[in-house]
Amino acid sequence: MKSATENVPSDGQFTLKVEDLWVTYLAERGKVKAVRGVSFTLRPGETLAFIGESGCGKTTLGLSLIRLLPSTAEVEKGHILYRRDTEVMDVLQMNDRELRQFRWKECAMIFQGAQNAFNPVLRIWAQVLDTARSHGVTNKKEIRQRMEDLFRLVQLEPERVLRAYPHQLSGGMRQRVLIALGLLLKPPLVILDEPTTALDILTQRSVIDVLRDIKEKMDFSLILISHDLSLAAELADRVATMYAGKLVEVANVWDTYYHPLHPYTVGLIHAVPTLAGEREELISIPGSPPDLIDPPKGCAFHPRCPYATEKCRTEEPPLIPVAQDHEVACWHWQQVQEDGGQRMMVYSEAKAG
Amino acid sequence: MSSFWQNVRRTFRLLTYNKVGFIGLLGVIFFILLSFVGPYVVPLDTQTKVDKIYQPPSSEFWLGTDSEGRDIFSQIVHGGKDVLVVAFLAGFISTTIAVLFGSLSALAGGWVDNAIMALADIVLTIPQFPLLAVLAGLVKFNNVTLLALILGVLSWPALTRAIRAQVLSLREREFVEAARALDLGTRHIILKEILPNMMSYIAINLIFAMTAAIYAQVGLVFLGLVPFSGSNWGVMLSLAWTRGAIFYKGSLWYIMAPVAAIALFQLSLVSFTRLLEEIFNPRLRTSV
Amino acid sequence: MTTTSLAQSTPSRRFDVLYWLRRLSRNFILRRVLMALAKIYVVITLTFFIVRLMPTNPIEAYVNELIDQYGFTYQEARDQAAALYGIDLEASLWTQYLEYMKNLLHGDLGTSYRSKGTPVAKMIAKFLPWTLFSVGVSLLISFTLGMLLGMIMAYRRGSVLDHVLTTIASIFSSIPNYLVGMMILVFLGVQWKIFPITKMRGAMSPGMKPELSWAFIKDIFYHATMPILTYVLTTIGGWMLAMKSNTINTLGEDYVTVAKARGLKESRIITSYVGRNASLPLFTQLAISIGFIVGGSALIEFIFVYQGVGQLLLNSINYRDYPVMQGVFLVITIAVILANFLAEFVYGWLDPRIRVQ
Amino acid sequence: MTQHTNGVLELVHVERTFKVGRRFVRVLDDISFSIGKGDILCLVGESGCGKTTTGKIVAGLLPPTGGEIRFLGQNVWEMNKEEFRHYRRAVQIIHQDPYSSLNPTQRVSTILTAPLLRHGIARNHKEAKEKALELLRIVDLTPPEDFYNKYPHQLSGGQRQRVSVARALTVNPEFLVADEAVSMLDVSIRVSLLQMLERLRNQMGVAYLFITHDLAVAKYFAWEGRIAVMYLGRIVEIGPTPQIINNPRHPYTKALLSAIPEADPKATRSKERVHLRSLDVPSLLNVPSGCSFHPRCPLYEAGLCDATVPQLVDVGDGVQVACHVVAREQGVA
Repeated sequence: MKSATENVPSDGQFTLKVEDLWVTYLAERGKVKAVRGVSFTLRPGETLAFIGESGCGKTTLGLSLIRLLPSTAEVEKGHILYRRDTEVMDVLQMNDRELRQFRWKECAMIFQGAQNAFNPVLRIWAQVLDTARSHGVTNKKEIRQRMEDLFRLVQLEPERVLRAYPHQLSGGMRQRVLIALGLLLKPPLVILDEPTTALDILTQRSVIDVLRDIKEKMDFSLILISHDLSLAAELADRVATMYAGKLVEVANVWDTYYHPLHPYTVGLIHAVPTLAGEREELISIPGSPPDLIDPPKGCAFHPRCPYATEKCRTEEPPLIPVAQDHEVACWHWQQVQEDGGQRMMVYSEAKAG
Repeated sequence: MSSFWQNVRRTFRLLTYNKVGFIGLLGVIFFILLSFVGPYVVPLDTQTKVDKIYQPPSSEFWLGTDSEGRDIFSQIVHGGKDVLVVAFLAGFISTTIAVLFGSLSALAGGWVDNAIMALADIVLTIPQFPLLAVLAGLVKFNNVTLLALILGVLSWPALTRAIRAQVLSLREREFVEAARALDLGTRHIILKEILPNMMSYIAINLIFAMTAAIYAQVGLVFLGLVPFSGSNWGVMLSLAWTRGAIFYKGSLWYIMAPVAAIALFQLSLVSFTRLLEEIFNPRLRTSV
Repeated sequence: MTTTSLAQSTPSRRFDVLYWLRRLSRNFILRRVLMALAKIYVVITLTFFIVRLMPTNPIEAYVNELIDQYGFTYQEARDQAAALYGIDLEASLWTQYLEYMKNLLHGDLGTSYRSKGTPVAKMIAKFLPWTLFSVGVSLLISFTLGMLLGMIMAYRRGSVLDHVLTTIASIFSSIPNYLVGMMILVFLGVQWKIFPITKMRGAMSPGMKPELSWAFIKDIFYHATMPILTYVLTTIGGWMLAMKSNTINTLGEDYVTVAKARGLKESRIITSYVGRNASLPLFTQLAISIGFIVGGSALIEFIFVYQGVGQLLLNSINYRDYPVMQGVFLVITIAVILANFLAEFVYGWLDPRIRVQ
Repeated sequence: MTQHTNGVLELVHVERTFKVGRRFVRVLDDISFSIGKGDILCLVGESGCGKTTTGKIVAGLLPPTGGEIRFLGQNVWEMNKEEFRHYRRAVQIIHQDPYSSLNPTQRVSTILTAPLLRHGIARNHKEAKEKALELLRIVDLTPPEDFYNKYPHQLSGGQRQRVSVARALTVNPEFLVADEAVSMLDVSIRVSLLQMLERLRNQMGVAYLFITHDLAVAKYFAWEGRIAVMYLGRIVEIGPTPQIINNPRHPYTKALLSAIPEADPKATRSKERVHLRSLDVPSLLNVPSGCSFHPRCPLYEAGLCDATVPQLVDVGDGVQVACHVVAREQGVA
């Protein structure tokens, strides 16, 4: 918890500060501990990406930020502090009215699978109006003007799109409509959950370019949640790597990709093939992610880690700052730094062979 | 030996996994025993006893007596067999037709598909109960099989359409494609790949077809459109109705006994369907 | 992609409308109407032969009745019957069929054998409104109420209310409706005397004039109370359970989550996002259930002595009154087909995805 | 690099149309390629380009509506029963979705022993079991006894894909059609599956038709083989993988490669983009005239590209490209 606060710039500015967040799901076999004590700070105007594989808790984390968890989930403890100007509020303490106003006006969350993000029986315009009216904006002309501007920004024809039903738009178009709609109320915070999954390459590219473009033109903080490491590489200022419900490494984008210090991040980065140049050797991380109903003692990654020692099996490593803009939760990060993650690669080959 | 008991315990746990379904199963077993074993234990009371008309339940007459002083319980015991047999036969016939026609329609395609679907469409358009009411005239005295046949032959179209849709979607599934690539043969694909994935659906629909058959046959018998006589829940209903259930307070047990028997059997069947899902789904089967 | 200016797009859109109209008439509506007509024709033909295949013809039926009820000798009964009917049942089936079809094309449903000379159309006109009235009102009540309760159950799923309603719904939807009718009659009418059943018989009180007055409306609702109660009780469970599961599915849809994330008012989400989408599939089921209930109305109308088409059908079957039987079949078939059309229309109107395809 | 002189499996001018409503949609047009023993051919392209249909035609699950598919020089759809059976068993398919590619009602044991017993590869159940356990070991599901009696739902996505591969291996195939076989798996699992497939090629000489939308995966897996880039039912460029990836010629290939984001912040942010003239993908119901890429192509020349369909021509380095402009510049038009 302390460490997260230390990373905030000296003036103490932040848009969002999450402290020791725990979220569980009720499953038939028991409680799934999906998010286990996550703390981080989102600075004004920055893009923070959460990466990790399926089941690591990143989507749960995203949903809990705007309290949209399914009814089977529960926030066990923690704080989600949101700051606007001088006012700081805890999202988890908001009443229904405050929460409704917080959603979209303060924090717009753009979901994965925008294929299905719109009510199929209402025209886009009706859904735009719904959104605006719910937040007290009733001037139709003004809404229309703003929406048309936003649509042009995301390279859509305003006339046609506003009149259309969702099914008349392609997947890429719908994704861009949702992004534009997300910016309608000029929220200071935007969360993108897998914004390009299921889109074709060229469409995906146009969405990425649109995101980068609006990020430059408008002033908001962005949280990006994705399993796709290349998307984070494109857009993020800082990257938070999640494993088994915890943040294992939080670093600026360059450190994450070129000098990762957590063995898991090392494995993840080296599992993705790149396009340029010769064929490189890739590694796969042996074993599989732990069962979050009964996560392993100590560091959750230790059963798959070549650096693991007795300490890793018993004591949980805290997320500690190790350099400017670089935090890592590993007892042996110095070893990783020394050998550049070599042991991880050798280990993976040995296991695969 | 121990593995035998293990299996027994596992089966029991599986059956009791869904409480409502298990109660339904017990109900179904109860009615089967009552109707098929009961008659050997409880003799049918046919003796008119003028002094014992419309008696309330007692230790002698568990469910009271009817308008001629006869034991209602013995009539219930003897009156279930035909109802159950017709229900099962009709359900079986319509489900079989539906599975055959539905799969054929989906797998053959072309004109066969068109013909079957057109036929189903027409049968669905004819008002069901009125048509049954007319066709019931063909049923000779107490002819259970013919009644079941008529009921079964008229109630396949809805399920046929559903089965066809299921087969069409299953046929496109990747594991079926893999089976084709492995050259496992049409027989294997139908019997081992497609059918097992529809079993719970088919079983559940068999039960629902049975309840529909009960609805129709009892209704027809009650209206006097099928010349059934003797002990049969439907006949009991009809007799109780015409002999004063709507006038005389004392006839409550006479009319309510068959009503309750039919209603409870229907309820048991419907509840039982909840268990079928679990029995046929390996996901649930392995988790208990 | 070129952008068309507004001036250009207007005429082309008008052309589009014409084009679509033409396509629609050529493909959709006309084809549906032709299909419907074909179905009606097949049903007429089938029933024509089926009713005539029934054992005992109208005369025998009457003869049997005279002997049974009035103690006539066979010869007396036979003479009486022949005099009353005066019809030629000896003509070949084929000739009868052609004759019937010819009359039907002129809109003539024939005349009843039994109530000699009474046009079938007139009899149906007398009985049908009551069935449509009782079934229509019941469906309206059970459909709207069922949807409402279903949504409440979905929103409160897992609660005591949900369990209680689910149990009641499952019980009432699995018991045959005529048994429920009997129970209502026996308990509410005979045992507890809440309903004065002899007064409530029939479709309206004797001497009541059909007119648009409060007294008349009150009277017909009074007489239809028990049938309506029965229909509602036995159908509402189905709607509740269907709506509950649809609502639960819809609540899991992305667009509902997104609507919440957009900060929409809960009331708006419940009505326009959840309710509207969850109820869509129910409209197709509505058509099916209309057919089922009208077809099965005979039992309920028999129990409550309610003069609807079901009663008419039963009587005609007993008398082997062929023209009336066929008339009833025809009317019910048309009702079912019309209901299907209506459901499709409503569905298309509610769901833009269907509209375009 | 493997040289493929005479392909064991050949597609010759294959065309495939489907009936949609009353119209015919041409999903594949003039597809020709050949795959030899131990070859890897990677089909890449966006959704709707026809790569899955090509895979099904290669696996004999779908007959072409034009052209021929030949196995050992013989037209597959004119074979006699015995020959067809041989071909059918020689080409197996691995699907994308690990959740629908295994029958949920069958245990792994049934899934693996059914083909073994049916084709007499194992004479009895005991032998079939032994063989099945061996196959599980080959696909790295060890110890095999742990997996033999499991139902698919008790396995993870990666394990299911391995069972799919083991099932395909039951009939000792010479070719595997892998249709997006790794795209639904998590990255850390993906590589080990690819490595396993590669090992099968090295040890058993299995050839691959590897279908993917992910060019980086294609590069990794097919480095020693070839890549064919498809667009709207046609092959627009085909050649050795290093050539296609590092020296693309066709404007569509270039556009694709420049558009793909990479897990390398510096590289991906400084990449030069090819700007297309339109973002809209034409519908297969309405394929543009001439070169179907012309409405989006940055090299578009009126009167040339929209007039005639470009044919694949050799442009050196073993690469063939279907583009008028590129062909002219290479002086091979």
